[in-house]
Amino acid sequence: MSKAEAKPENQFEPKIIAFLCNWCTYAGADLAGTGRKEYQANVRIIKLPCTGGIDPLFLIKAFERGADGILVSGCHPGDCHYNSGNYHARRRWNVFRPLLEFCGINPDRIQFSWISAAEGGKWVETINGIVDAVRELGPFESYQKLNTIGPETSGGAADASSETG
Amino acid sequence: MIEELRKKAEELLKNGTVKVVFGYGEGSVPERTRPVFITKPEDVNKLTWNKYCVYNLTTYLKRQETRKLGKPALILKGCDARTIIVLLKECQIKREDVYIIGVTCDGVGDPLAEKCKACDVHTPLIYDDLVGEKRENKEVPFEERYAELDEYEKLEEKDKWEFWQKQFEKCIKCYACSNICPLCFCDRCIVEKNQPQWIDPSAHPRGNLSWNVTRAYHLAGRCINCEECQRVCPVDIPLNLLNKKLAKEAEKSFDYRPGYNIDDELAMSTYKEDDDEDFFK
Amino acid sequence: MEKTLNKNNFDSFITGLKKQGYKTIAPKKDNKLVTLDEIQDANEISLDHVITNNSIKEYFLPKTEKILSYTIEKNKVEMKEPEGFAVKSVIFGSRPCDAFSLPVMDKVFNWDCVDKFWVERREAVTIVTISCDKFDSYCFCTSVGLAPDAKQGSDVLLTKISNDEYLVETVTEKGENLVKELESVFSDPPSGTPDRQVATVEKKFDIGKIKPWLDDNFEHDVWDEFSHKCIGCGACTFVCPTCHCFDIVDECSMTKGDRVKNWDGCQFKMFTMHTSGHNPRNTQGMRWRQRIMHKFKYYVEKFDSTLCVGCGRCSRVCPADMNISEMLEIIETEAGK
Amino acid sequence: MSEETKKTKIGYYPGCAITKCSTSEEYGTSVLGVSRVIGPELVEIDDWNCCGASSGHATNHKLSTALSVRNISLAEKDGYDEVLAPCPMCSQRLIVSQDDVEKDEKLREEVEDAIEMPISNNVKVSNYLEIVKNYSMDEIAEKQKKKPEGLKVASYYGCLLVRPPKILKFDDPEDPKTMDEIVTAIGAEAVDWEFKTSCCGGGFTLSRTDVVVKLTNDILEGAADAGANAIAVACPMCHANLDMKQNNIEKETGRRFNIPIVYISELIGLALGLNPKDLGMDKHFIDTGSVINAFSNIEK
Amino acid sequence: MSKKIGVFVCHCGTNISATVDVEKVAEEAKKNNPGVSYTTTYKYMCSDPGQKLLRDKIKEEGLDGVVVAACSPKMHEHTFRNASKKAGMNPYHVEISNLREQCSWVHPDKPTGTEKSVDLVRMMTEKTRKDKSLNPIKVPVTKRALVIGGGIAGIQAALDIADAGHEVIMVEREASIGGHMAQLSETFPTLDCSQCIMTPKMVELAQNENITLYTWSEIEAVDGYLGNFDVKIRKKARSVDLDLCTGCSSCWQVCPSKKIKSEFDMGLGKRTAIYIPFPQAIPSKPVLDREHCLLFKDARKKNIPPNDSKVCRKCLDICPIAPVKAIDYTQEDEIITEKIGAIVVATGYKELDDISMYGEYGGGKYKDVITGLQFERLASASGPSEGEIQRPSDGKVPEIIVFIQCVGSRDPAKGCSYCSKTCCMYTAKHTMLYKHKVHHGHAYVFYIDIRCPGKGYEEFSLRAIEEEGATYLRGRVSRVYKKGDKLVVLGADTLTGSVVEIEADMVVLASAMKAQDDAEKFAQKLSIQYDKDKFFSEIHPKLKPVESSSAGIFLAGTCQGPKDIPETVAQAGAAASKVLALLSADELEREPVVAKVDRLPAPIFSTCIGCFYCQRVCPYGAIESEDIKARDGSTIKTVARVNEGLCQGCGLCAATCRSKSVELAGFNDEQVYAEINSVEFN
Amino acid sequence: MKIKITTKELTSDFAKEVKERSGIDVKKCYQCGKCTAGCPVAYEMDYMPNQIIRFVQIGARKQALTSRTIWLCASCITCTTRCPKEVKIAELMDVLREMALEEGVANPMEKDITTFHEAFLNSVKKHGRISECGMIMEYKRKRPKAALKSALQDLSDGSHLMLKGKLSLAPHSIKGKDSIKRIFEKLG
Repeated sequence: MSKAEAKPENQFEPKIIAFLCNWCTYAGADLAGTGRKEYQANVRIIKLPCTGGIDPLFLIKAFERGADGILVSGCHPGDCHYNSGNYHARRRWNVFRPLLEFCGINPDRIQFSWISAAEGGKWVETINGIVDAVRELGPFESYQKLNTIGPETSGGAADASSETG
Repeated sequence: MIEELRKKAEELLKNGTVKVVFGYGEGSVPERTRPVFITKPEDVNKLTWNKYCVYNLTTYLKRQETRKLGKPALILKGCDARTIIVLLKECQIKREDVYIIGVTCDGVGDPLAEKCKACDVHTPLIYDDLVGEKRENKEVPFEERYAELDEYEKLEEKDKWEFWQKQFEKCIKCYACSNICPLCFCDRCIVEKNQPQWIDPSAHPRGNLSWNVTRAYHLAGRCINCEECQRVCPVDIPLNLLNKKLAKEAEKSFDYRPGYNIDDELAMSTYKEDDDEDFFK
Repeated sequence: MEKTLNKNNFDSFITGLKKQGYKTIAPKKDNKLVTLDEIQDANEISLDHVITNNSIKEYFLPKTEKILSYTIEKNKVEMKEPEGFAVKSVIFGSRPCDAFSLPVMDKVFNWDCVDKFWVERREAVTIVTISCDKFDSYCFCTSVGLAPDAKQGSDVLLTKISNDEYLVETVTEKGENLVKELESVFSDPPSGTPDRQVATVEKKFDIGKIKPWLDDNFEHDVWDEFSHKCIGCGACTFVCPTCHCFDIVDECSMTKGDRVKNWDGCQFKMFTMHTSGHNPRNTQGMRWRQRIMHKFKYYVEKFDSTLCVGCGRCSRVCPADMNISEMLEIIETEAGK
Repeated sequence: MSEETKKTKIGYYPGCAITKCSTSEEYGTSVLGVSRVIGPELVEIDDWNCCGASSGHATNHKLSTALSVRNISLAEKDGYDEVLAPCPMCSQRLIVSQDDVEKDEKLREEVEDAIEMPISNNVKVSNYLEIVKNYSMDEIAEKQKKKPEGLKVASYYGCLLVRPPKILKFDDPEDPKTMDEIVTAIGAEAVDWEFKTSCCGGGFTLSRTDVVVKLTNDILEGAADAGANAIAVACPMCHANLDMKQNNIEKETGRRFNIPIVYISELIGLALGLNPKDLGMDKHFIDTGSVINAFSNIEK
Repeated sequence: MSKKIGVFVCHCGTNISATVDVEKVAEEAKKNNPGVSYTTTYKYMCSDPGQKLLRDKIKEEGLDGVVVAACSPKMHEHTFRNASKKAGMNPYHVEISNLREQCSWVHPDKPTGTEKSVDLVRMMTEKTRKDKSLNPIKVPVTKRALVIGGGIAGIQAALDIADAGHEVIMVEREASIGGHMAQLSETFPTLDCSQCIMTPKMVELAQNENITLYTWSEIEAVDGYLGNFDVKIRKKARSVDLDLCTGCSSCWQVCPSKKIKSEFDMGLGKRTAIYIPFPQAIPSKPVLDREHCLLFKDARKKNIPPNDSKVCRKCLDICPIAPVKAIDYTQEDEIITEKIGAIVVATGYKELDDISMYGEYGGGKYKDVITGLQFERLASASGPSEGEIQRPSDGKVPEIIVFIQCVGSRDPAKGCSYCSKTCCMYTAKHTMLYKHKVHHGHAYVFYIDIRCPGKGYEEFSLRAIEEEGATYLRGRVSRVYKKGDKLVVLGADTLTGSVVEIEADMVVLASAMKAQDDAEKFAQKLSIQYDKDKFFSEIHPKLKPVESSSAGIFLAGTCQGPKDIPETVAQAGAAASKVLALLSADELEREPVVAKVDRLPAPIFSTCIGCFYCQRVCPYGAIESEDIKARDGSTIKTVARVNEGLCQGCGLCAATCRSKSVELAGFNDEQVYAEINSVEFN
Repeated sequence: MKIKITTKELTSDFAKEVKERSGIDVKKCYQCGKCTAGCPVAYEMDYMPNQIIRFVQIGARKQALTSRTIWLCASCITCTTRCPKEVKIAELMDVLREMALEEGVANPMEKDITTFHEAFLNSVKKHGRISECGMIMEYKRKRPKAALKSALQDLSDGSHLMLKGKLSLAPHSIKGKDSIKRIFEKLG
């Protein structure tokens, strides 16, 4: 997939942050490496013991820091190293995802998957999938715009008062 | 009914069952009431009851100032009493430490508050004493209960974003929403944690989005939609839409509505093996 | 200088301002609220209200404002101060109480150190006030020594004299210049004494009795009793035109950051919280007392003026119906005992 | 059978081999004749075309996919949820093509372009055994008029009813049972034998007759060894090979099997008391008289 | 005071440096990351000189934080933490940037790989800046081991531990220990009799004073943690009092239900309803099969207590024990609880027995198509035919046997991709056993590859071909069908490029070694990981081959993957030695990656508000409640507290806590924040 | 036989080409021979099915495409069904046939078969459906020898069919003939 030389020039390269559980998906990503399975280099991994340990705040912060897409991935249901961590995580995303959607954030910017330690191939597919999907969506400009607290002026950027005075 | 309330309050204060009665009193203007805290039997005449009694008085259970007044009796509408069930589940109160004077209610606010439109707790589900005539608690269909959301859910993604950005822009980070909320009872709100500072305290678009989303998320599966946050918002952000959306998702996905049954597991601290995961890849 | 301004000319007035390079801020209806907001043309203006929901202060002291930005490189920090924050503007249609808050606050921002953000904005903004022709039960400007047609703080004061005519009085040189710049939209002043349509706000308490009582009653049951219903949200301080506390925080990622000045308020529990966990104002009663004391005792002692303009916003907005004038009436009664 | 299933209307795709005036028209005739009695209602898809089996996929994958998919899109246009293709070569081609375009977005685009119709792939394509099993078993029991005596039937499925199993998802590819169930249901004996899914040589009828003769010989021998006195089929190609090549076999090996090869639809038809002629049973090479005569009226 | 961080970039030979410009990565780390005071690259960081370099630089440069940019932390995090510890630095200030598995090996384009590597190093540098010193948690040890499974692996492990002087509890779910090895006839490559080497060990175990044996028992629940497990064992109702019974055999001799398929004989032989699985069973005392017993059947039918049934009762009547009989129809399951310090899981494998998935081979359809283990029973002197090779259908001695290898192994289409490892050898053995017993017979073996890399294995399999005359055909079989009383085997010989048709008398499928049916459930019960084939996973394939993912639980034998006997015994010994190492200490050190609820000075005490969501979500019941008391004894507030002994460090509580009053050491709020922050896409 | 491997011959990766065309991954094949063992036509083939896969695996393009085997495959899919490695062998034969035709290297010894396919498709192209009679006629015209070989037999078969009213001389044509033609133009 997407060898660097095959890349069209000026192609938008999405920035993806992946929150992975240590036992399954992180190991799955390692396995992809052991199997020398090439995939796109747009992902930065943050390893946690369990998907159950991912607070939605992490995702918000990742977007604030400029992520165009986020991947949350852990063990398949029933396979959690901590028995039920992924089940709790899944509940969280069951409400958090619609909330973001309701606020106008494209749900495709956050993807959830189960990738086991044995699924190096699925890891590669998932990464290429999310990178391609987010590339299609384009940069998350609407969110990134929030990051500038006004130009060189003051106050909330979107606040009329900021340009007053 | 007012007389009945006053009599009940007087009796409870006199016989020492409670030290204070949280109730409603006359407000600055006729269209308002205000919370009153009656500690002396002779003050019970300050109590009133009318359609402007919108407050959810359970919020005073979390405030140390009003807690200090001693064991309270609370005058609670059906919706407010749902809060008690959640607070009990979340170990914030003990049942024996509060006395509930339930009032039956046909709706408050003028015009009628949104929360009353699909009310199915005209008679409180939990109380020690009930004042007013018992009403039938007829369940309102799911769609009807969340009908308010329809027009927003229908919006295009871009319009949703614009709508909410316009709303959040207004936010001045006064935190009235969380201060009034009976279920925002953390000693230290996450926004007050500054090492690290997950949520920017500034009232700029970034901080406002993070705050409002997080506030709503923290109420997922807990909020009983008393709409107090929305009522008190000085810049008129329709906060309850977010809460309602989450309530809808929790009900849809987990078949759970907080504050109805003390035996139900709290939605966000449990799971089912067959919880929806269609969105997983 | 006196002129008249016909309602029909609001349009050309606003267009004129635009042409002259002013940004215009005026009351604007947005759903349930009327707020001072930037407008593009005159039909956006809404004058059918007692007072705007937000106060004039946010155009001089914004709710959040970057006062410094910096980039961090290895062992090196580069800082940059913001520029261009003061934009030539006109605030049109603010109320006299709001306008008066500006000279009151000038004192605090020019005291031991000069706050350039405040001062530069003050210079850049011209205030065109409209006298109040109506009021509500929360208004108490007359009790703190103001009037519905008070001129202090305004550059130009408009007073309704008929259904569609306003008497235009310039108060300052800046105001006079503004009127001159847009001379064509104004008409000559009316001959004779115009019928000034100004509301009559009755006095609620005697301000003279307040400070002496406060001097003696730092400890008093009334503080706690009155504030039991307070939920500590601080909305009162944020809508108050004279509350001016702020907090400074740094917001940064790994390589860059902003130093930001945000509104803060004495009603928050965290306001006085020490790192140790100790909190000298540990109860809402103490915080409420602080608010009253600051406005009617400490500020008076320091700057010789009450830090309250009687606009009543804090009472209108209070989720628990805490009413400041009611508090002051209680004090008056207590003082009379 | 419930009212609901009675109303079920299913698109009918005969395919070239069993449509009127073709080599295997008796299969089509009997399928339609039987369905008129026991349902479901079959309505021929308007303007259907050849699915391309077998030369199409053997030499040009895209072309054969387009030819197949065109029929599915036509069925969809006509509003059918399900299509019956009694010929297994057709049903297999249709299903595999559906699967191909579903899995290959690029192919789908090319095919959509070629057939000038969109593909939504919501139509379920079924073979004849599936249709009988899913819709008509109760009806057969209800409306059966005749029962065979001493009829030992070897159910021969051939290749394409069950292969490739991962895509067709029909019955056990090594030991399918559906036809045996139907055979048993009408009261004949289903013999257990080993060649249920062995290949008869299929499309080599004309081009490599020698291959077909060898393979059909094995199958017929298997059936004979198992004691079958008839072979039931549900495929025109299997029928043609097994029916027509018995002469060739005799010429080459000297052994005459003389085993009647009957369509399963014909057997059902006989059980329902339909006229053997209306079922096309006079059009076989090997005389079907012994089968027809095995059936006698059920005394009620 | 900011940390002094050293960044060590490993070339990993050329594994990393081939596609990552390691020099540039080091340079960028130094240039851009505040706090980085030293950077270097090194060929092999994990090597001894590499570790020495790390230790030296920590001391020389006064580093108090280290980032090693190398392979996956799963490989050498421990190595580098240990090295840092030796240099006097708290090991939890070491973080690993995964440049190999997650960068150089997957991104062949050098600029891309380098760019990503720079980011990865920065992320870990930032995390390191927020690392806190952590100290191992000490927990006491119960000096008693549990061995689950009484096959050769369990027996070996139990004996090794017991011989070292520690108590062992063995739980076996069958009526006798012995496992699969007891079923085998002879063993490769020496062809010595399995029973001859197995039964003495079984007896030794039974007589060992340190070992308590629970047969006909299963693990009900495992709670607790390393060094302190609480194990609940279900002793299934045996209907025979083991203390009273002498194993006199009267009961099973009189039992009228004689036609029950013997599990031990793989269904080829028969047994009674009250039975011992095989003559050398340990304990040599029967169990009553309530499923098939006439009395129990009657009781079930009439819905009455078994003891009230008047049917049969022959076993009870004949039991010579007096005054209380050893047979007891009223026995019920009993749950016993044991305190355990360490666990060896030796639950073994299951032979692929659902051969009906091989319809093309007539699996499950033809009696004379049998599995490898069935052949073992046929060939065994103690088997149903007393060692005569007779085919099951008619008892005829087969003159042509076809052996098909890789049945259920190496067959992804049927859901099993791995090699079962033992079949090549046991098939070679089968041909020999066959030839020894049927001299005129012919054995044909269809194989894909012959895999015999053990000591003496190659010679053994060649012996089968060269000396014993088995014919090996290189190819698979596609079809087996019946023709008369013969089985026609349709196979291929790819070496000649032809189809081969064999008319055989019997077909033996070299069926795969599969995980136990309930492996998944069992693993969940123990909180250990398992792989896609449901074999239990070792924590590191090379360096920690017997450790499971749960501390204190070790793996032995085929529950972890296909193995032959020598390998099983070796692994059992290894597991035993791990247990012994654990039990030799009075206290254990545990990784301090545990959660903690914050505690602050008065008047706040803790920001925890006591909603106990953390308690509800904790999978380990590790959250307790604590009353914070005033001097007068009154409760100021009730807050959560983590029991460090129970906490496994999943972080569920931390993510659930709305006020973020709980944090997970090693992944605390600031560390995660720093990592997210450092991604710095802006 | 000798398979020559030189840099010239290896310029294209045959297995990869096949995979790109069809998605069939022959590299998965571990040469167990189960396909061969079950193939009903293997006895007639010049190379066993597993050997054809082997040709593709090692890049022996010519041997694979010019083999008779690919034409003798009856598409019964037994091999695909039983393949332990899920290699779609029958479908591979389709692809190889397609490639052989494209490159004009189809084995002349199996011209009977290729001509049959040609006649078949021509009939579909013309009418949208098979005109069995027309197809047979075309086939016989083009392969007179084959026809001769079994002339008598065929004649008797054919006449018998016609006698029973099953073979129609008039072609079945469909309304959408043109759309079928366009399909052939685009993909044929």
